[in-house]
Amino acid sequence: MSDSFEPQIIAFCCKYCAYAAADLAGSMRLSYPSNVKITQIPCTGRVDIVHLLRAFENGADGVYVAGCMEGDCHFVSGNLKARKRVEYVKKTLAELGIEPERVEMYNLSSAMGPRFAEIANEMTARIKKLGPSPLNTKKAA
Amino acid sequence: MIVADRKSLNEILDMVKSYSKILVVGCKGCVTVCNVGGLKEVQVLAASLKIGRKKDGQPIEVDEKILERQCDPEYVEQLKDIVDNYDAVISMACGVGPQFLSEAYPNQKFFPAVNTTFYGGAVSHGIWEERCAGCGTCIIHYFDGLCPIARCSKSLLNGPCGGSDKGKCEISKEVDCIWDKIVRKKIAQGRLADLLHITPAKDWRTARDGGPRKAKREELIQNG
Amino acid sequence: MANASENKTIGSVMVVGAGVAGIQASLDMANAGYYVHLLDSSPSIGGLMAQLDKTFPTNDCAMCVISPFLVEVGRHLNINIISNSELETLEGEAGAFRATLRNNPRYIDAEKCTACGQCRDVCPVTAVNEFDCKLDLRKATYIKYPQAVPLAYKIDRSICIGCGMCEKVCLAQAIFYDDKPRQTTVEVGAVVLAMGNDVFNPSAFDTYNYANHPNVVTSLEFERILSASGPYKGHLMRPYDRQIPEKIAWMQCVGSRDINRADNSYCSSVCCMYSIKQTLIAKEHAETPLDTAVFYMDMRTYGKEFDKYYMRAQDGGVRFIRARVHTIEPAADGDLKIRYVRESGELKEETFNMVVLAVGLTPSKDAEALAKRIGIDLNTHRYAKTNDLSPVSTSRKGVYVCGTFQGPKDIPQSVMEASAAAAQATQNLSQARWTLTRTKELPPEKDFSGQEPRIGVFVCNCGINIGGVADVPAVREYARSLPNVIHVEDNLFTCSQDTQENIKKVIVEKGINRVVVASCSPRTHEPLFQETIRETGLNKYLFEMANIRDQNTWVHMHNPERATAKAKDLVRMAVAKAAYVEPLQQVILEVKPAVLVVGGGVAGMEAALGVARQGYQAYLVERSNQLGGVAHHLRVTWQGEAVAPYLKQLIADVQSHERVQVFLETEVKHITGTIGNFITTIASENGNGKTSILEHGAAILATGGKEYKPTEYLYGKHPNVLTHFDLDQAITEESDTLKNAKMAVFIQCVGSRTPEHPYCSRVCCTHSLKSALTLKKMNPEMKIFILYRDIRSYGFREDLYKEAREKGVQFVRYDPENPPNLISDEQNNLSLTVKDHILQRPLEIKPDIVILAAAILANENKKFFEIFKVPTNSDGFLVEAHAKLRPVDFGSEGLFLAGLAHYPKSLDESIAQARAAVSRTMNIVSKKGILVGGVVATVNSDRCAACLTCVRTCPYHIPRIGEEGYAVIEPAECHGCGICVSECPGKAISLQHFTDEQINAKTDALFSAA
Amino acid sequence: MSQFEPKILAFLCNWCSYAGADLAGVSRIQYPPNIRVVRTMCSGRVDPLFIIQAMQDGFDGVFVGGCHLGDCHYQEGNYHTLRRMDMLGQLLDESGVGRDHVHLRWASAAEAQPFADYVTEVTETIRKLGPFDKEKHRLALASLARSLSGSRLRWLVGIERQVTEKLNVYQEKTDPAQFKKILQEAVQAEYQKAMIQELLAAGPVTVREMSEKTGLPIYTVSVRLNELERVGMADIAGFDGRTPKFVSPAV
Repeated sequence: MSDSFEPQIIAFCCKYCAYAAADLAGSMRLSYPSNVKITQIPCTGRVDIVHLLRAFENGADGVYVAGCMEGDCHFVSGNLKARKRVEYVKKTLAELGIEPERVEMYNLSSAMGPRFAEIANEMTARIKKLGPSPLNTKKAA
Repeated sequence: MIVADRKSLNEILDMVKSYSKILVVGCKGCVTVCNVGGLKEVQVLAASLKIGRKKDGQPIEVDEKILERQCDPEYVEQLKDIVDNYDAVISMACGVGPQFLSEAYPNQKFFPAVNTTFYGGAVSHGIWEERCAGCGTCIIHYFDGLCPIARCSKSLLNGPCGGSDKGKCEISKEVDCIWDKIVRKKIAQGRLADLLHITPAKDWRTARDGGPRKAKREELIQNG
Repeated sequence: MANASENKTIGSVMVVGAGVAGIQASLDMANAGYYVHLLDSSPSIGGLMAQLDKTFPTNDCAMCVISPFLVEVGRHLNINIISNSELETLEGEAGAFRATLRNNPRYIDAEKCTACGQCRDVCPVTAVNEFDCKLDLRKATYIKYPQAVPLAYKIDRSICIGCGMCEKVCLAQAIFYDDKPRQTTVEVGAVVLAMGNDVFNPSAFDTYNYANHPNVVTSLEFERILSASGPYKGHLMRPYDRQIPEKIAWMQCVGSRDINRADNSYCSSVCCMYSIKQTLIAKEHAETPLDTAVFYMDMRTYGKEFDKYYMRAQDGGVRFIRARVHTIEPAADGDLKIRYVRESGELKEETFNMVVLAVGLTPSKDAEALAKRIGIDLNTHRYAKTNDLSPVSTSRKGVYVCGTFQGPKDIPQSVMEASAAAAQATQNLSQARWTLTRTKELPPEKDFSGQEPRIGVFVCNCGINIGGVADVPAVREYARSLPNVIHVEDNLFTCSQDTQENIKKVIVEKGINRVVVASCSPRTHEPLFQETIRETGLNKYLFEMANIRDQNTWVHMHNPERATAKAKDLVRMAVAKAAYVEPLQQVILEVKPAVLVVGGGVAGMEAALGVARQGYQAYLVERSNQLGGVAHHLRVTWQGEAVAPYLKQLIADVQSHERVQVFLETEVKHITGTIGNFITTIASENGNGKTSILEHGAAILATGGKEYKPTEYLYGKHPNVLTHFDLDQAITEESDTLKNAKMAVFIQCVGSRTPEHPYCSRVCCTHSLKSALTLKKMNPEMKIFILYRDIRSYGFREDLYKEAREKGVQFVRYDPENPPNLISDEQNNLSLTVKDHILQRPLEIKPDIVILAAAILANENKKFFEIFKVPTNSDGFLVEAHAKLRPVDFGSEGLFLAGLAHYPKSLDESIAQARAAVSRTMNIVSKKGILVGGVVATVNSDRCAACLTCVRTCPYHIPRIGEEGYAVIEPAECHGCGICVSECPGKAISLQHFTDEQINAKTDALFSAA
Repeated sequence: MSQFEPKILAFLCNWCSYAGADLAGVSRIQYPPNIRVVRTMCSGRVDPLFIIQAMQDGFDGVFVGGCHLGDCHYQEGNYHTLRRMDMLGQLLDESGVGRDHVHLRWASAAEAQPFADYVTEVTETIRKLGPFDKEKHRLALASLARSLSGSRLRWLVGIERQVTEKLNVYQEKTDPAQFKKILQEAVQAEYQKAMIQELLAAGPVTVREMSEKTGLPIYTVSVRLNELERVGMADIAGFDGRTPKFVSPAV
């Protein structure tokens, strides 16, 4: 696999914390890899297993869900539900022989701009190490 | 309701490994309520199969469909115009569904996506427990509404056995000893003496032991 | 002035100070029909809370919880933010004031400023960044913090050298140097003062070396150190050398309870809790084990869930050391040496890596001058003077006060008072309600149903913020190639007034029915663009944004190519979703202009009377056969105001008010409906069983509390063992037992802070101090002991503690492990032993009377609370919607709480909370209708299997299975999180504007790139 | 022992100093042979960076000659030179290199003798300083170059006359004392930050290491470092126990 692999990563970010933290990272001009593209949702509780699988089906190399800190969910428990759904998708991926690390759940507050950048870095580095999604390599072959 | 569990993805993938276009059919009945075979699970399975096959370089086409119930011919018939468009059909209903489908469409191949496990209910969200064994002769009124057939590991009628330990069954600490519950309930109601009555051996002919069963309601049957 | 004499009531109000209290007061009044002028001397709103990292006791991120409020205020049609301005004079009288304001120049047009920060980047002059408490520098052109409202820069003229660089780089042309101070006047019916206070500057504590040692920081500085957006990005480090500390000490009461080195004899009320919070958060942040020690005099964790928090810290290994430290000496390597004396008399010395000074709150330096200018009285501590029985009124009629301008207090108390002040300020203005508020006239919405999507894409350059990094023309041309796009253009500033006009024109000319703007963040700008498209008759939901600045060019500025590519991806995703967005209709539900109040104690009566005085019907339901509740047992408030006459008057007012209907011996049996439209069945319990049906828009639960009946300390067995209620009665009756007593002992925490009731009852310390002083007054010779665990005389109540000590009341601390032992001999003589911590040996005394400071318990109302589906905590007190910012609301819309049912509190606090509840209900019942719908969950009944998944997973318990056999979700109640949507096994529920189709469209679009 | 012969680079303006030098030659006026002349059209063209570069290249000192104030061929070029050279002097002092290595003199086209005198005087001054050890001052020179490349000092120096002598954007005059103080602060801050940036570029490095290498007090390093972090010019690379290590972020 070539060094130039640039993974395509989609992040589902809740409006109240993670999305706001991403904006703050912008205000603070923190740089992070451009591989991460954000879809805003009202609460990570809105993220469906189906949405996560859909992303992989489409060829996502990595997917993550970012919500409020546990206990701080704007909607009380949405982020806890989201965590369980991410766990489910991890299991599904593992069952299908795909690295479960390609999907992750993160929690951060809206004041954590630096943490947002860190997560984007972390996830991009992780996926780069894993290489392209097996769905994409087969397509190429 | 009937409670089921989804089969592992690999088992399902193996069933359909030689097909490239399949239909996944869910059921809006029990399996929706026990979160195993409703439209959402149909979508999850469809997506998982597509991911699994694409990963192996053998993409598969999967369509999704939900029926009101798969245990009534009229609903099953709703597939008639599309069923032949597929190499195979996966049913996410209980064990009844794929059989009704098979009988209705003798030329098509049907596969079950779930293991049908028991009759029970949700004790809390996400946890289901067995309550009934479908033995055909209900006797729970003798036991204050608690069924020793379904809930005693040995289906004892004059329990408990010697394996009851602090209210738990000897087969697992996860399993309540139903006889412990029966006895305690009797004590609480001051009716422990009821248990002096020996329950005679059960007539199992009404259960699976008597062969496949049929239920008829004469007044409902339309004699054409 | 002329207006006042004509007695014309003005339907607008002014709020001075835009911290959390001012914001709450403004929102309450603006939502209840008044036009609000919100004044702040700083360039942006938010106050002290915006500087905090986390808030106790929930450890919520402060910015997360306050920023939605900031945005709401910023966008509110009926709140006029007047930033950077001061109140000069206030003429006229209640109902018709004329306020003269001084508007200080900002030199940057807040309307035009896009907060891009170019001006800051080039400014050659620096100054201390006040927001980060001097841990950092800022420029002469600055914004207080990234989430500030108004989101606009300002020039600090005091350091600006006038070089003109900022003007040269400002593409928005927002800089105008000829800005001048202006004087303006506004006419308002009432004024709410919420100027807050200052944080004590410990430079005067020379022995603490704050001024000359970087590792001695104030608690506010430490807050910034902990903050993820602070100077160290949330890494716990000490300023001197950026080492991660291993040992940190907190010094309590710096600038509080001190008249030697500070001028503040009072307790600052918040420092104990914030220090505990900081120890816990610091431990969380530390990447290596952290030793934390708090040096304190009394641990004052007197609020709701505070003691549990304290215990959590103790369990977590935080060391609490009862000692007042005199000197903090520099040691080697930036460390600090502390010497202190343990209670046992043992001298100890310890070295810490850094020291946090828990600085107190101090009156704002402008307070005195301002009070003089507008003619209100301050108390001896230089805070606004109020009475216990009218807790938010100043000495000037029509001028009200809330928050820390009245005295040191925490956020929930400030917010409560803010709502209370809003209620009081508007009480006499109701005839002018809705007279000065603005509504926007909008054209009818056009119907596009059945039409193909026709999408217009507007790509913003944001000056050079986007265009300077990404290739905007390329992005624009790329957008042209996307499906359904019929129009594209790029703008220098898409948010500018002229571009808005242009967008409107283009929408109409080209028949655009979906709009995509690729610019900054929807968090700040979506409402603006939605308004714009709505003005052309497009439904506001036919809009989607691509965040190509905050989440793209600002974070990939060193990689223009990839920023351009990402911008294209983001635009493609937005266009894909736009094709699927649907117009959402919000419907107006009529509101029942009445409020149900349950509980006829002081809180309930104040609430009912408040509602009535605001012009609405109040139904007051009381279980017992009389009004008044526990207040019947109280003699005086903590400041010495007599309770009985007040209570008598209050009951009379309630009973005589035409709009209050009182139901005694009555209970609530059933309630249905939603916010704005409740239907409640009540039944009389006096034997006739008569039931009535009440229709109301909101409800206030004030079901009260009671005094714990002790089983310990011979209570009930010996006639001279009394509770506070008993003592109050004995004093009122001037009983001989009291007159003849030579020695009285108060035992604190009887039934509080115990395993059964692990909370502090908040009022008992004050009550004992007050009573001890009364006994001393009755008989100066009486010997009085107060046996305590911590004296929790928060705020100005500390004055009572000080006075009690001066008058010779003896304070003896006891440990819960060694409680006092009280026995009675055959002659009925009492004898008490307790271990004295100072003398380190048992003390034996023979009191004539013993007063037990018995706990306050919530009334048991399990069944009743179930009817309302309102939650209680493990102590039996009602749980509010949010411990900090919504202290009188329940999670369920339309329901509110007040008084002892919420938590033990003093009479003034109960009154304030009741009035706050009134204000909150006015936000509902004063409206003609409530807008319902929008981003809410809707059920497709055909698909619903009635499986109960939604019912069980909704955090707000909104869905139910209706009579038709499928799930019903009231749009008026749905919070729009989408949890049920994603759990529903039948895919029967969808969240409007965030449907599967719409979310998947974005995902599909992202990966569909060639 | 032979006398140290300093190498001095001279920037002379075309219209005055250069002409003055020519006249000195025509007049056969003698002066030390240590200067090497670069002709510029105006002394205002002399960027302080040229001077730092000269020292990095091994010159022991720099001499800048221009027209007398008021006589600039380009009206005000030499006023800018004056301010720039003063700022450079402050920076040189701040860096420990010392302003005595750099000299500015005005000499008109007619002042051949004064020109020769200046060269003599400057040569002697620099001779007394001894050979300039550019290796010893490597960090200082790099930091000087870095601070002079940034916009802040250049802008401040450029605007000084406008705002203190004419009118600033508020149509008033900025107090020269205030301006002076701000410039001093800026010189110090920019130089200190530049030093730290030099170290960060070769990082990771700890605060204490930076303090040792720059000679700045530990707390000063912490403060300046934080300013750099705020604008994304420094970042934590990791921890060595309780000690954070810093680097320049990878661009």
